[in-house]
Amino acid sequence: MEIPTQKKIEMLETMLLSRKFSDSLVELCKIQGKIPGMMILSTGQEAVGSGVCAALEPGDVIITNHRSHNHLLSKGADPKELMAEIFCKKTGCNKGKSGTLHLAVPEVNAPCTTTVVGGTLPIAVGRAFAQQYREESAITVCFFGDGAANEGSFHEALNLAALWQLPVIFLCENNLYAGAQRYEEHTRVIDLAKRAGAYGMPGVIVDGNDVQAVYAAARDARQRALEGGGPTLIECKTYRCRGHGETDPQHYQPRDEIKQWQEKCPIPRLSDELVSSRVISSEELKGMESRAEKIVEDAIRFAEESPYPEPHEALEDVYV
Amino acid sequence: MEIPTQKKIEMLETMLLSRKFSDSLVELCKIQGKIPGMMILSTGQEAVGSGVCAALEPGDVIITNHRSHNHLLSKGADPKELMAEIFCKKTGCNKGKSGTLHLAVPEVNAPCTTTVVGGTLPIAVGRAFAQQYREESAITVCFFGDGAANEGSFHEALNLAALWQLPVIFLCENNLYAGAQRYEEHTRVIDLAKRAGAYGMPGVIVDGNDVQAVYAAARDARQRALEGGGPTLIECKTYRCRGHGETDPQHYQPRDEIKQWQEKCPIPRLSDELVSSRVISSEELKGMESRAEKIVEDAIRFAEESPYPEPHEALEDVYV
Amino acid sequence: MQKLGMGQAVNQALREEMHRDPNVFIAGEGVGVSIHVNPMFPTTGLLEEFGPGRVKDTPVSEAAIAGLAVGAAEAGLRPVVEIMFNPFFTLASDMIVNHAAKLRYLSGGKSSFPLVVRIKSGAGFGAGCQHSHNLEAWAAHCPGLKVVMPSTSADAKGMLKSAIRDDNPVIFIEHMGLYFAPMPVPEEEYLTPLGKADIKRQGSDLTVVTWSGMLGPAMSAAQKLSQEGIEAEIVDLRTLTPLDKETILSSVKKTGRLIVMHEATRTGGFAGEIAAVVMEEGFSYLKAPLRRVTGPDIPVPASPPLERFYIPGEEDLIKAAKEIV
Amino acid sequence: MQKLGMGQAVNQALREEMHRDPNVFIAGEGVGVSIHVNPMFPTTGLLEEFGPGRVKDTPVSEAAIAGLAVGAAEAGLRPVVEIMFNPFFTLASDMIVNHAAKLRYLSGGKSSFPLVVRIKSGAGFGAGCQHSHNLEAWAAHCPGLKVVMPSTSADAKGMLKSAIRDDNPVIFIEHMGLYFAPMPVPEEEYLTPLGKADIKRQGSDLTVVTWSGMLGPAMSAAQKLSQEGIEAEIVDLRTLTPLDKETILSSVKKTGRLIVMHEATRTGGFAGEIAAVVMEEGFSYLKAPLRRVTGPDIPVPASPPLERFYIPGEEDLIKAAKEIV
Ligand SMILES: Cc1ncc(C[n+]2csc(CCOP(=O)(O)OP(=O)(O)O)c2C)c(N)n1
Ligand SMILES: Cc1ncc(C[n+]2csc(CCOP(=O)(O)OP(=O)(O)O)c2C)c(N)n1
Ligand SMILES: [Mg+2]
Ligand SMILES: [Mg+2]
Repeated sequence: MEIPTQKKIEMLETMLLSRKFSDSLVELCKIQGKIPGMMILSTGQEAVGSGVCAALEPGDVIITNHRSHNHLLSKGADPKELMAEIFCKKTGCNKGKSGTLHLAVPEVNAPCTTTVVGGTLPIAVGRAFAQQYREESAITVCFFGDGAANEGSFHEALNLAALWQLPVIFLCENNLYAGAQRYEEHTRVIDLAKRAGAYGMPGVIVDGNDVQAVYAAARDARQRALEGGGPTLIECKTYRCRGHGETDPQHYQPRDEIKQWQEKCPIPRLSDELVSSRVISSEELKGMESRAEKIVEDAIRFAEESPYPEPHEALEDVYV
Repeated sequence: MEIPTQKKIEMLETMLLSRKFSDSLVELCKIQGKIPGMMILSTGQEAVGSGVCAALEPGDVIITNHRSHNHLLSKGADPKELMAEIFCKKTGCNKGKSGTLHLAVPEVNAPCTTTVVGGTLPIAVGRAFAQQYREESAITVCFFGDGAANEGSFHEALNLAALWQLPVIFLCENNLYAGAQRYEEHTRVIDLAKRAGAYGMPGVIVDGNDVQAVYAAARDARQRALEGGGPTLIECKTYRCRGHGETDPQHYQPRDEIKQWQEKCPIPRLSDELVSSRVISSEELKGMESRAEKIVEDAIRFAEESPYPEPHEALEDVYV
Repeated sequence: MQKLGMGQAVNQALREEMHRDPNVFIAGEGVGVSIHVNPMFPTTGLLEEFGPGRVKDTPVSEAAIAGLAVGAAEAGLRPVVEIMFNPFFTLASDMIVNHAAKLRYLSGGKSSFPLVVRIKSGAGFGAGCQHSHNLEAWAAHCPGLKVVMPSTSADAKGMLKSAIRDDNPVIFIEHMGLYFAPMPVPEEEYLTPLGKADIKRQGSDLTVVTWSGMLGPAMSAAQKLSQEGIEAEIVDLRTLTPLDKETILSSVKKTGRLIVMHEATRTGGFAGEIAAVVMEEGFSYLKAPLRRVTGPDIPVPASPPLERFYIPGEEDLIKAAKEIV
Repeated sequence: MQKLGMGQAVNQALREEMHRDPNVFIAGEGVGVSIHVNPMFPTTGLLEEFGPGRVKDTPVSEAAIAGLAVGAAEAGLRPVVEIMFNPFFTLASDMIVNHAAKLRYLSGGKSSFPLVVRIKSGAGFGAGCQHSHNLEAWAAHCPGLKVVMPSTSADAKGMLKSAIRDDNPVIFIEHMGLYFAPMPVPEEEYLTPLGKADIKRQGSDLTVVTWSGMLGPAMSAAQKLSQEGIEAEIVDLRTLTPLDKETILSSVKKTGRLIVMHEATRTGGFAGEIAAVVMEEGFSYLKAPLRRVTGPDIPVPASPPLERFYIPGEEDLIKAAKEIV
C-alpha cells in the first residue's frame, strides 16, 4: 500500500522537530544547573517514534519509556510543555513532578511513561484490554528497548496479550545497547522479533532507520489488531548514536560503529527522497527545518522563563 | 544409545515407590488432622522425575517445586524423612518447618524446593552458575510446570542461562493444567519447547509418560551441558491425573480426558515391556511392588510415631 | 440479618458493584474457574453471573495481572485484581508500588488509577511462609496507595465497595481465616468509608489497636480481661493508610495505655507506626509502656505446633495487658 | 589516613574480599562495563582486575540477578549482586524475600545463603521516585535478612567485608549522595561488625537515631544545636536488623529524649520500629514526646525545589529538637 504524501511530510516534520529538540538539549544540559536529572535522548532513532505515530489515529494510545521525547513529540505533545517539564518547571506538562523521565501527556493519549525498564509492557496490556473491553476502534502501542526485552514483564505481557488477542503493538526499539551492554551481552537470540513465536504472535523485523518501513509495519499491525487479529511484536533495528545519557562517555561504543550508523540517519534518508522525487523543494525543506528550529527555540524560551514550582506543591497530586 | 537394563529397573523402582507414596497420601490426607496443609501429588507423572533423575549422577543438583515428591524420591531422598516432614514431624528432613511444600534435601543435592511458581528457575541458574564457576563436572536440573512457564522468572532465567551457556536443564512438566486453568487458557503457544528458540537454546519435546524417552532426553541434554553446550529446555508432555491438590474436585477436567491419560500410565508401560521382553519376571515385578509398599509403610509408621517439634523450635534456623 | 463469611461478603460486594458499574471487572488466577468449589470463597459464582468478559482468569503472571489493572484503570475501568497469597505481592510489587502508586503523582495529577488489588493473607492453614507472610506494612509505606484490612464481614463488604469507587489504588487484604466465620452483614446497600477506624469495644483501662485476623482474639481476650476487672477498648483499625490518628489518639487519651496487636512479624511491622504516632502526638496521655503483640521475627513455619506458636493469640494479649495495667 | 568516597570504600572492600576468597564474585547491570567511568563508583576497575569470570555484567533482569545470588550462595559461593536503584528491589523481591530469606528456615537449617545484595539508594539526583525510593523498611520487616545502611566510608568498607563473610543474606544499602564525599578510611585490613550501632557524637540532651545519608545533616545540626546549648547524641544505627536495641536504649536512658531521622517517607518507615522499642523497653526514660524527621508521605518528585522539600535536612532536625528540649 502506498504511503500518502501528506504522511511522509508529517513524518519528516516530526523527525526534524525531534532532532532539533534533542540537539538543543545536548547543549542545554551541559550548562550546570540548567536541566536537572538525567538526559536521555534518541538522536538517530527518530524514525521509530515518527513512523509509528504517523500510523496512529488520535484515539490510539502510546505507553512509553525513559527515551520518550521523540515518541511524545510525534504523538503531538506540546513542545513547550514538554520542554518546561524537562526543565522541571511549574508550567511543564507534569508540573515539575516528572522531569524528563516520566513525561505523561494524557491529552494526546500518552498517559503513562515509566522509566522502570520493562514497565511499559504490562501497562500497555491493561490499556489495550480496556480498548477491547469497550470495543473501541483504537489500539495501544507499547515502546520499549532491546534491554527491556529481557525483563520478566516482557514475557508476562506478551503472553497475556497474545492469549487475549489484545489490540496492542509491542514496539521494540532495538538500538543495540542497554546501558553499556551491547546486544550480544544481554541475549543470545539473534532477532528479538523471533520471540513473538514464543507466544503465538506475529513478529516483524523492520529497518528502524527507514521511517517509511516503520510506518508501514505499524499500519499493518494496527490494522490487524483492529480486525481482531491481536498483538504484533515489531522489532525496529536502529542505533543509539549518543550515550545512554548525556554523561555517558560511550567508551564502549566503537567509533566507526557510531559513524556508520550516523551515515544511516533516517532524516536525510527521507528528505533526500522527498526532494529528489520533487515532493518538496530544497527551499521547502529549509522552511521545515527552520520551523522546527523556531518551535524548539520558543519552547526553550517558554521553559526558561517559567518559574519552578513552589516547594509545598510537592505535597499535591499524591491522591485524587 | 541403548538404555542400560539396570537403569530401566531403577526407573521402574522409583516410579513404583513414588506411586505407592502418593497413593498412600491420598488416603492419609482424608483423615482429618493427620496431615496438615495442602497435598499436592504427581500421580501419573512419575516418568518425569524418575526418567530425569536416572540420567543424573549424585553430584548433579535438582531444584524443584510444589509437586516435588516424585522428583525427590527419584533423586534418592530418604522416604522416611520425607514422609515425616509431610506429616510435619520433628524427624522430617526439615524438622517440620517445611511440611510438604518446600522439602529440601541437600544430602542428595536437592537443596532448594520452592512453592512460589516460577521460583525454581532463577535459583537453578545460580546453582548452575556455581557449577560452571568451579568447573565442576555436574549439572543442575530445574523442574517447573506449564503454568510456571508464564512467570517472568522463566524468561529471565532462560535468557541468562543461554547467554552464559550454563549447565542446566529446564525441565518443564507440562501436565496440561495450572490450577484450574487448562493449557489453552494460559498461553497461545502450541508447544512450550518452542520458547527455547527465544533464547537461542535447544528445545526438546518428549512424551512425558515414556520414562525411557525422558531418560534419553535428559541424558543427551546433560551430556551437551557437560561439554559446554549450555542449557536445554525439555518439555515433557504429561497429565495431572489428580486434582491440583487433594481437595480439588477436578470439576473442570473432562472425565474421559482423565481416563485416556490413566490408560497411558507410565508404570505399566515400562513394566509390561520389561516383563514381556523377559528382563524381569512377573514375580520379580510383584517383588518390586511389595518392596515399594514396604518402604512406604515403614515411612508412614516412622512418621506417625515421630513427635511434633516443640513450639519454641519455631525460633530456630532463621539465621546461621 | 444475613450471616456471611468474609469471602461471601467480598463476593456480595463484587457482585453489587459489577451490577452497578459496567466498568468494574475482576481478574486473577482462578477467579473464574477455581480449584475450590466453595461458596465461602470470594469469587465463587461470578463467572457464571457475569461471563468471561468481566471475570478474567489469567495465566500465573502476577506482574501482568497488576499491570493489567494499572493500564485498565488509567483508561477509566475499575479493575479488581487478585493476588492469590500475600507473599506473591512481591511479584506484583513493581507494578503496584512503582506504577499504580506513583504514576499519578509523576503525571502532576493528570492520570489516575482507580484500581483494587485484593490479596489473600494470613497464617493458619499449614502452608508455611511462602504462602503466609503478612506484608501490609510494605504497602502502608508507599504513598499513593491506600491499604485496607477489614476484620469483619460487614466491613469487608462496605469497604470493598468503597475501595472500588475510590479513585486511588487500594490494596485490600483479606484474612483467609475469616472466610469461614459467619458474621452479620446488612442486607441493604451500604458503603463503609475508608480511613476510619472503628471502636469495636469500649473500655477505659487500655487501648488495643488491631486489625484483620487479630480482632477475634482481641475481642475474646477483652472479655476475659473484663472478668478480671480490666476494660480494654478495642480499636479495629480497618484502614492502615490513610491512618485514622484521631480515633487512636482519643482512645489512648481516655485509657492511657496502648497495645498494638497484629499477625505480621514484629520488627518493622505496622505496630511501629502506631507507636510512633502516639508517642509523638499523645505522649502526655501515656501512663505505661507500649506492648506489641505480634508474630515473632521468624518466617511462618508449616508444622501445626510451630505455626500455632507463630500466631499471636488471646493469651498473649492478656499477658501483655496485665503487664501494663 | 586515606580519604575515600563511599563508592571507593565499597570498591576497596570488594577488591580485598575478592582477593581473599575466590568464592566471591560480583554481578549486576553494568558492574563491569559501565556508563559511568568514574573512580568514585563502587565497581570501577574490578572487571579489569578480576576479569569477566568474576565480574559479571548481566542483562536487565533483576529477578534473575537475585536468583543467581540465591542459587550460587546455596552452592557455597559468596555472590555480591547489585540492584541499580532501590525501587527496582521490587523486581528482585520475590527472590530475596521469599527465597534468600526463607529457604534456610524452610530447610530446617540445612541450606544456607551467604549472599549480599548491594542496593544504590537515595534522593537528590533529580531523577524522581522511580529511581529514588528508600525501601529499607521493607527488607527490615523480613526475618532471615540482615539490613545494613552505613553512613560513612569507613563503615561501608568494614561492614561490606563483614557482610560478605556473613553466612546469611545481607541487604547492603548505599546512599549515592555519599559516593562523592571523601571521608577517612583506615588503610589496614579491618572488619566492622554488623548489628552494632555507633555513637558518632556524644550528647546529654537528646538522642538522635539516624543512618545512611541523614548522618551528615544530623551531625551538622548537632553542632548548631550545641552552639545554643543543646547537646545531641547522634546514634548512627548502621544496621537496621539485627537491631542494636542496647545502644539506643542506653542513649535514651541518658538523654530522655528521642528523635529518629531518616530519608524514607514517614508512614511505615523504620523510625516506627525504633519508637516502639523505646516505648516498650525504655518508657520510663522518656521525658518528652518523640519526633520523627523524615521524608513527607509523597513520592520523590523530580524538580529541584520539590526534591529539596522532600529531603529532610539540618533545619528540620533543629526545629524538631527545639520542640522537645
Ligand atoms: C528495572 C530497571 N532496571 C534498570 C534500570 C536502569 N536502566 C535505565 S535504562 C537501562 C537500559 C535500557 O536498555 P533498553 O531497554 O535497550 O533501552 P535504551 O536505553 O537502549 O533505549 C537501564 C539498565 C531501570 N531504569 N529499570
Ligand atoms: C507465584 C505464585 N503464584 C501462584 C501460586 C499458586 N499456585 C500454586 S501451584 C499453581 C499452578 C502451577 O501450575 P504448573 O506450573 O503448571 O504446575 P502444576 O501444579 O501443574 O504441577 C498455582 C497458580 C503460587 N504458588 N505461586
Ligand atoms: Mg537499547
Ligand atoms: Mg501444570
